[in-house]
Amino acid sequence: MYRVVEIEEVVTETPTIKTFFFRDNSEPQPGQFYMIWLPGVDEFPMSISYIGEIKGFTVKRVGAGTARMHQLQKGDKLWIRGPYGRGFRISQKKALFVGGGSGMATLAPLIDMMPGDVVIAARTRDELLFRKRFAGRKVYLATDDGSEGFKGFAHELVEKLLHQEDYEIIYTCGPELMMRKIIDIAISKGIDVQASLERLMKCGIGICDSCSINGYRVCVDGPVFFKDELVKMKDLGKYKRDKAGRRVPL
Amino acid sequence: MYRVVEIEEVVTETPTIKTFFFRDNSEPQPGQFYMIWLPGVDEFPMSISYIGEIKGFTVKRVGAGTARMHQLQKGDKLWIRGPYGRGFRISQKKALFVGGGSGMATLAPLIDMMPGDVVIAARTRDELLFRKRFAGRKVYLATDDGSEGFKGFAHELVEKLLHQEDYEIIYTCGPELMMRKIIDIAISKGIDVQASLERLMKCGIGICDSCSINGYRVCVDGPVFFKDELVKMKDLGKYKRDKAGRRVPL
Amino acid sequence: MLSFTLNGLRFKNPLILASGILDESGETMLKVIEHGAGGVVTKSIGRKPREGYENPVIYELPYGLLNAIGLANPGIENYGEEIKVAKKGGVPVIGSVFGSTVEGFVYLAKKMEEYGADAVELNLSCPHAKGYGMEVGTDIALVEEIVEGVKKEISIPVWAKITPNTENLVKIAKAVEGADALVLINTVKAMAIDIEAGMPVLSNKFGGLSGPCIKPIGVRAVYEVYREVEKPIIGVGGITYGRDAIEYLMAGATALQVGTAVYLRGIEVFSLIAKEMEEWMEKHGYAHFTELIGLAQVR
Amino acid sequence: MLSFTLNGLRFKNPLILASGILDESGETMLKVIEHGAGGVVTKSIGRKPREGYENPVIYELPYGLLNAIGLANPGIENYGEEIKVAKKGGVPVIGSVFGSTVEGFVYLAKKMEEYGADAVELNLSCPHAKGYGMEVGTDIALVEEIVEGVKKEISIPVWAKITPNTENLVKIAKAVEGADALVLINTVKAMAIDIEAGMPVLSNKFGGLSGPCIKPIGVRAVYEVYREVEKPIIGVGGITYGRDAIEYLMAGATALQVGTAVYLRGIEVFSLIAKEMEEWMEKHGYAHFTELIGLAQVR
Ligand SMILES: Cc1cc2nc3c(=O)[nH]c(=O)nc-3n(C[C@H](O)[C@H](O)[C@H](O)COP(=O)(O)OP(=O)(O)OC[C@H]3O[C@@H](n4cnc5c(N)ncnc54)[C@H](O)[C@@H]3O)c2cc1C
Ligand SMILES: Cc1cc2nc3c(=O)[nH]c(=O)nc-3n(C[C@H](O)[C@H](O)[C@H](O)COP(=O)(O)OP(=O)(O)OC[C@H]3O[C@@H](n4cnc5c(N)ncnc54)[C@H](O)[C@@H]3O)c2cc1C
Ligand SMILES: Cc1cc2nc3c(=O)[nH]c(=O)nc-3n(C[C@H](O)[C@H](O)[C@H](O)COP(=O)(O)O)c2cc1C
Ligand SMILES: Cc1cc2nc3c(=O)[nH]c(=O)nc-3n(C[C@H](O)[C@H](O)[C@H](O)COP(=O)(O)O)c2cc1C
Ligand code: FES
Ligand code: FES
Repeated sequence: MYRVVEIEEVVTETPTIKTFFFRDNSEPQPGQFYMIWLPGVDEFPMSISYIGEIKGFTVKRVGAGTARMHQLQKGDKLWIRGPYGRGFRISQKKALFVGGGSGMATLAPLIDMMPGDVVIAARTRDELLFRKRFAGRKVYLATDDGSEGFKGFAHELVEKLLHQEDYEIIYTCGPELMMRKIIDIAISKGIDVQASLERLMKCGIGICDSCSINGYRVCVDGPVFFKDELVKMKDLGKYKRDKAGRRVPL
Repeated sequence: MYRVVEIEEVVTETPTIKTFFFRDNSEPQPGQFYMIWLPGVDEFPMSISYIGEIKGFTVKRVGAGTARMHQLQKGDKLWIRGPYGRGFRISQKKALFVGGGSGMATLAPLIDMMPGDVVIAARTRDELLFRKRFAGRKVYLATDDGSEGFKGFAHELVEKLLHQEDYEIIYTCGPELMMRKIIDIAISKGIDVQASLERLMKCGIGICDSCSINGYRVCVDGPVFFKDELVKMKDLGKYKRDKAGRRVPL
Repeated sequence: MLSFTLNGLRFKNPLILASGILDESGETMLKVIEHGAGGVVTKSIGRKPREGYENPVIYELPYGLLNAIGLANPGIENYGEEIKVAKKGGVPVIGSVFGSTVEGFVYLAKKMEEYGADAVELNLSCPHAKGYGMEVGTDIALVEEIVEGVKKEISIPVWAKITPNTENLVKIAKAVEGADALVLINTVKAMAIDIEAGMPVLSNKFGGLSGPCIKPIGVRAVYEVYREVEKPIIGVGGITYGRDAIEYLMAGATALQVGTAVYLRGIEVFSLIAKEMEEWMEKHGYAHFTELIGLAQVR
Repeated sequence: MLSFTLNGLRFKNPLILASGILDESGETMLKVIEHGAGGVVTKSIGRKPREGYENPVIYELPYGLLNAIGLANPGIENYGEEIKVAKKGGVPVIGSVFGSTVEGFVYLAKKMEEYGADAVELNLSCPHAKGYGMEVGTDIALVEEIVEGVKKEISIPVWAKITPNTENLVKIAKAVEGADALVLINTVKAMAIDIEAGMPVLSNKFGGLSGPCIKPIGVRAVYEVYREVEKPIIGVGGITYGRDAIEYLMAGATALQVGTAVYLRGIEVFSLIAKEMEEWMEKHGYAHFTELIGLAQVR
């Protein structure tokens, strides 16, 4: 059954990303997600980006469903179910958070809860998400086009930072290729890593197999996976499954 | 769904009545009943006659189902559902309990819980149920054939007792004609009364209408009824419904 | 907000007592009416008195009930008094009847009319009685004849109650379109085994499933039939809360029947559901429940 | 206590993963096998890749699930690798296929055999796909031809999965008796409307009901068919706890499939149910689960 929540505020974060605030009694953990249904349009998974009394979804416009969502305004309704899945596991280790694009939405509530330095990466400066959200800590910016901060890919900046500081764990969410690189770096340097993955989701509750990657269901076993699991995911960064369940290159 | 309980002891109370002791987690009130299923045989309603940790059904052999039950022994099983219905309401008034035949089974746990004098009635002395159960209080016996105690019907003894003592409430269970007379006495003398009625029961949960008397369902509105309800039951002591739902004389 | 007219009959609300639940005796039907039912359907009545099946005839499940009462009923000749008493409640009293032939149904329907019933409901759908109910109700030619036969012989409205235990739901619905309203659904054929006893619980073995667990089946049936027939549909199956009632209305029901919810929420369930419907409609700006009928139909 | 042989295939327990649940990819099936499944049935595979219906394709109810995935599948030509991977689990892998003609089924079944599937399950029963599943599966002559056609062309066992959405269950069961085993039931045709949205929840509107709420329907189906056909029956529908498994066995099932319970109790449900069955059997003095088969049949 869906719960209907009312949008109380819409904040435009970047030219392609908006945050929708609402109230709901559920008590999500950082890294968990909800299924959002826009009746007559689509249903899709969305991480929780604010977990307090006032909650938020931070949504990047990528296709028909998210485009429709971007048209919604204060007072409009969302049909939601969740929270679903396994979120991040908080650790005492010295942490680096690495978010790419809308991946910052997933990481943000975790960053709110624990210390650590932050890398915010995006294609270009306008797309840097939540650059003002994390006060009182080191926030590194990276853009592919160099329009702000480090010029280059997130993993390149991460490699640099790992020379400067002894991070013991990396929390990451973003484009799969970025995460793949970061996981490889973590493996080679022997540091810990947790990554929140994205896959096509139909059911969201662990029965349809559409979100699976090498036998792991992103919707219930993840979306956050730990290092020992990530190392076993041969398809990560290489293959995904399409709507028909075909294994296709990323 | 049925719970299966094991018979821990069988006590022969009278030539036609046995008590079956068992353990069960339910917490019945005096006057409530259970549906007992003997697989392959029958299912029928039975009042709870002991309500402590060790519970009891006290069963008179009247037909095929109860006859089969009388063959059961220690270690045999009963399938039960319940407790069902509304039990007796305990009052501060000076009470007289009047049980006829197996009707004492229904009254007994109430008598265990509150003060008052007791009338135990039966056709003959051997059938006087629970005559030793109520220590330290006045217990009057009555038999139709005069083989012990008062010779005559229970209601005749009740009329006599009401001249001796100022009872303010009568609790009764027994043959319907006896209860009808006692209710009439209570009405004419202006004293309170609660009676536990018996009707053919199919569902036990208030939907099949087989147990109804003048719009009252014995299984959920009763089996215990209060004076204001009893006075409205025109059929009490006169008509019942048969298995087909026909209204037939008692 | 809830009163309406169906087949010329005036109902104070669309929540009608379903056949077989607390409707054997006139006085019990009166009680149900006192608790807010907009109308009552009697137990299904046949030609002769029937004791029905031996106990157990009912089984409580976590999400509904399983029953095989076995069409126990006092027989039509003994039923006039019950109708007379029920009619004192001032709401429509619908006489449900079951038979196995056109003549049988006609006889019973005429008697119901004679007794003063406001409408007749033809039980073409009981899942657990040999030679009656759904055995009759899946014979498409026969149901058509029964409905037409009864229609010709009585002047009060005729409702046809059909079964969901078929792949031919829409065909059957069309076959009975001569009725003044269609009632769906009856219970779903089912059974339960007690594993400790190692035997079926119901003495009849098979029974009918009702309550919340069949709501998705009933809503589907109403939705499917609504688009294919012109006649009003009375939705039944698992209606327990106001939101269930609204779901059936949106699927296409014009009126509703409530059975198992009497067990789940007590006899006051009629006024409870009515209140919940009104509250929901007020909150959502609907002036009358009829605005909701068929709202969820996607064309 | 739980291992057995069916159609010459060795199963370590009778708890087989039902078609459509976590069985699109070989690696996921392996995971299910690791968690104790005695065998796995693949998702129903068709001739061409199919994306299935748009989201929402699933709806959570208090007592089960409603789904209309829409037979999404990668297509038989892309499926060899998945079977190969699943087979590493060391338990029987049954390839489920759906089609609309005899030739279609035969083609798919042969491919499954070629890929190494241990048996083929014919989906004659999906309630929500136009031109497939129960639309085929209620055509008694056609299902008979399909089963016979497939039987002739392959040498691995053939299972026929039939629909409960019919009044002709026993007739259909007899028509497919040429199969090596019968699987029943598939989901029950149903729908849900979200009243706040005023529209059906599933994008396909209609879907199939599964889980605890359909158990009494499935048990009834197995019980009814057991007395009429000679072939082993594989019971499915709402099996969630050991006691449900035993109920199906007592009704007449020889083996079992588990679907929705994976959602209710997690992927470890197979070993949980197996353990519950063993505990119950020990307590009640049964040495092997096959002693329970058909125990509740009353003749
Ligand atoms: C657990 C989880 C959490 C998510 N959290 C967020 C979030 O916080 N913020 C956010 O902006 N987005 C998030 N997403 C992604 C979001 O679900 C998709 O962007 C959305 O489904 C796209 O829907 P659409 O109808 O707009 O696009 P579609 O029209 O459905 O698709 C547009 C394009 O995106 C692809 N696509 C769609 N869904 C997915 C997916 N799940 N994985 C990979 N590719 C996909 C399509 O193949 C297509 O190329 C999350 C996804 C998952 C699985
Ligand atoms: C709420 C309630 C509590 C009861 N508590 C007790 C109790 O504590 N001890 C006890 O011994 N008995 C009790 N009874 C009565 C008991 O249920 C019946 O004696 C029993 O059902 C008879 O079953 P049978 O199969 O032996 O008889 P059957 O073969 O079914 O019937 C034998 C005769 O008894 C009649 N009969 C059966 N059931 C009823 C009934 N419910 N009302 C009236 N007549 C009936 C039949 O019509 C027939 O004449 C209670 C009944 C009710 C309704
Ligand atoms: C105990 C019981 C007895 C029933 N008897 C009848 C009957 O006599 N005639 C009939 O048409 N339907 C009968 N039904 C079916 C109901 O009228 C109704 O169609 C079904 O229970 C679904 O509605 P519900 O879920 O609200 O109970 C009976 C149902 C129950 C539970
Ligand atoms: C999400 C989902 C997808 C299903 N897909 C298929 C399928 O592709 N082929 C099939 O024969 N049955 C399919 N089924 C039906 C199941 O195999 C099973 O028959 C039904 O769900 C009843 O069992 P359960 O209550 O244990 O789930 C599906 C069921 C669900 C819930
Ligand atoms: S989305 Fe269905 S299993 Fe994950
Ligand atoms: S026994 Fe069915 S209503 Fe009382």
